[in-house]
Amino acid sequence: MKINWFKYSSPQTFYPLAEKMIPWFAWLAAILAVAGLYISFVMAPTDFQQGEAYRIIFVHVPAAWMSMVIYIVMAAWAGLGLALNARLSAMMAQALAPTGAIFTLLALVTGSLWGKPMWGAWWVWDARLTSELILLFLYLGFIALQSSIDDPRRADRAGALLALVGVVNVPIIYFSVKWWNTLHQGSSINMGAAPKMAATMLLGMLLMALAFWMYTVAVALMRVRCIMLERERSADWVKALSLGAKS
Amino acid sequence: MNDAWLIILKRDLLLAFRRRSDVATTLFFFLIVSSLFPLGVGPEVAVLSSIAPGVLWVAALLAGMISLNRLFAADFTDGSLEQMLIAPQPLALLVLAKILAHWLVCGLPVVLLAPLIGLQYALPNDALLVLVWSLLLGTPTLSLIGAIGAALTLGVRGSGLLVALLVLPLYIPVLIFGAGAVAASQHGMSAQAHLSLLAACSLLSLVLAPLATAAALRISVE
Amino acid sequence: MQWASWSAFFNMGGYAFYVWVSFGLTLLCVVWEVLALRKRSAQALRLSRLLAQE
Amino acid sequence: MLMVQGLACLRGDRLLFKNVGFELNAGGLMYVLGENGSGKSSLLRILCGLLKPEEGGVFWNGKPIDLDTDIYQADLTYIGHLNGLKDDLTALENLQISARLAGNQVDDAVALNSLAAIGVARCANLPVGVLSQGQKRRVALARLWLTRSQLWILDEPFAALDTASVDVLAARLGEHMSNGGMTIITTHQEVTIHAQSTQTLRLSA
Repeated sequence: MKINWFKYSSPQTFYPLAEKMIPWFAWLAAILAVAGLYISFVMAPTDFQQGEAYRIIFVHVPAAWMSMVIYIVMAAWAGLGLALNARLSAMMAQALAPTGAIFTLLALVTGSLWGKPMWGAWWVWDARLTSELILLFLYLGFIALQSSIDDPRRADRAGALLALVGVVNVPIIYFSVKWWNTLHQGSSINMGAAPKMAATMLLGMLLMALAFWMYTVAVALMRVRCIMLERERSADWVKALSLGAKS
Repeated sequence: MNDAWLIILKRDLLLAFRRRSDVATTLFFFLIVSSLFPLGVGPEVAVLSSIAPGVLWVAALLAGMISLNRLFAADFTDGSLEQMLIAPQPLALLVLAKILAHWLVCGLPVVLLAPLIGLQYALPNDALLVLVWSLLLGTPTLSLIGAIGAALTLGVRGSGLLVALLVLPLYIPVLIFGAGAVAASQHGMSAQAHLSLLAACSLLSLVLAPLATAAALRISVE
Repeated sequence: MQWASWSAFFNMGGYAFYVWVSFGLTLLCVVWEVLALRKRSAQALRLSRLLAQE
Repeated sequence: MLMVQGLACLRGDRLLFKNVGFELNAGGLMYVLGENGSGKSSLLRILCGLLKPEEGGVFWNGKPIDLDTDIYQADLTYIGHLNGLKDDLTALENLQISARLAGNQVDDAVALNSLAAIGVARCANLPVGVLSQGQKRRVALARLWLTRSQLWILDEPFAALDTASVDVLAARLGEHMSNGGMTIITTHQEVTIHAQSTQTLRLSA
């Protein structure tokens, strides 16, 4: 007898579990963020080439990293959900998507805020920014597909398939954009490589990235709880919960 | 056994033949979109020929995309899709036949018409030839990837726009390599690398897309 | 310590706008996302309470 | 032999049915009855493998249908409430294509015979789009005179048929069962069909 672990880790048991986990991740995120900000603003030296503007990379690079990591994690949850017919992992994938999209958007906006003083233009078709833009489109497609399908089970599976197709395509897209960029003689300043990576800088970025990661976990758990409430609206445990919450 | 593949191909071609006007729509769309640019940009030959590769490729991309809705929608509403799903044949193979029919009907005419439009953009002969080659190698990928999007959005509200959102980002590598090939030949360089990459994309999607589309159809028909 | 004074810190070597807007927007997104999720959860609970009371 | 165990079906967040189980042997006929919306069509789609059940399994000759799919599908003919006909093709073309898709090579004469059997021979060369609802249904049902599969799953086959056609179809179903076939149908009408064994499954919402 094969036990479908995910199927039996029902929303009813996961809901309170997630509630207990959220504060831990939130506090971890906060502590890491404080440490990361301290390093990025106090300890990291001024870059002689870019001046203080380079400090933007302490949000930009971690946001860009997270946008990619979240897409891969999302696709992994989605694939797991598709393979095992597991509702919980499909919900996790759905819960991660908006946060991933927000980080992608942040990477784009902070990238262009960095680009303005460095390149003199708000937007430059640099390989990194362009790939990030396409990643945003992929996130939006995933979210749009899931939200336009009414039957949650079909939405889960269709979204999962799309995420898997996307994850196969991401390296190809990234490669093609890089190739396109070198052919068209892109920007002379490359964002990631420009400041000589001092160890403190790297540490700052890592801490910020970890903070974002913990934040992502906390927020995804919050969102997965919302999704559970919405999907199981007529289930007894949700009704009991809602009556107990505030009456 | 594998002649089920041929049956679907023949059936879809026959259906397209009986609805010729539908086929013409795609072609006209391609024609109109690519004729709008000179009106918007101005008739200077230098400008036109420098934007030509991109414009023609984007137009081909959009023309391929608007015809995607028709790929499975009719089969879905009249029930023949169900029958395909429960036929004792590998679904991916039947799907491949449908995609091939779709490409023959919507993709190939665009490939054949493109050099004429290229003339309007003052493309030199070499570049025209590369344009045809690049479209010939690239448009099958568009149909193959598009089929996944069409299958996923089957019977979903607002599926026409949704398909664009899903499929266009995935078309980007084809656009880059395709338009790049034409641009390279315009600048007197070899388009070999671009064309090889296009062919590689086609092969990869030929293997993976029918499987993904078949899975998507099973999800959508449930 | 990198900074001579608080005003130098806020001035960010003349790049104050770009740096502070970047970090500010990030903070804004984080706060907004958390608040939006709280609201969504409360709304879902309210709706199922209405369903339960029927 | 078709064996069904503990099926449950969820649509949206509504449980249509659970614990549905039965066995159907050669020569057996089964009626699936129930109100509209009780999940009759969903049950038939699960039996065809078009829909995945929330719980439970369907076994054909002892093997789960999602493992030996090709073998099962070769033994299966399903006519749902959609006819699966192309409006732009003639009745004859439609019939031949669906037969060949199911793996039967069929020439014109045989196909015409089966159209004649259910009384739509005159429509053979007309595009299906111009036919009436009842005629379309009969063209779809004409497949039953061509197929050699053992298990037939029919969703409301008698709807939109005139009484003469109902009798013809009932006779054809009886013949199928006497040859050792099996049929699962949903119907609203009282129709007598002869079978070696008859069972009824009632779904209640």
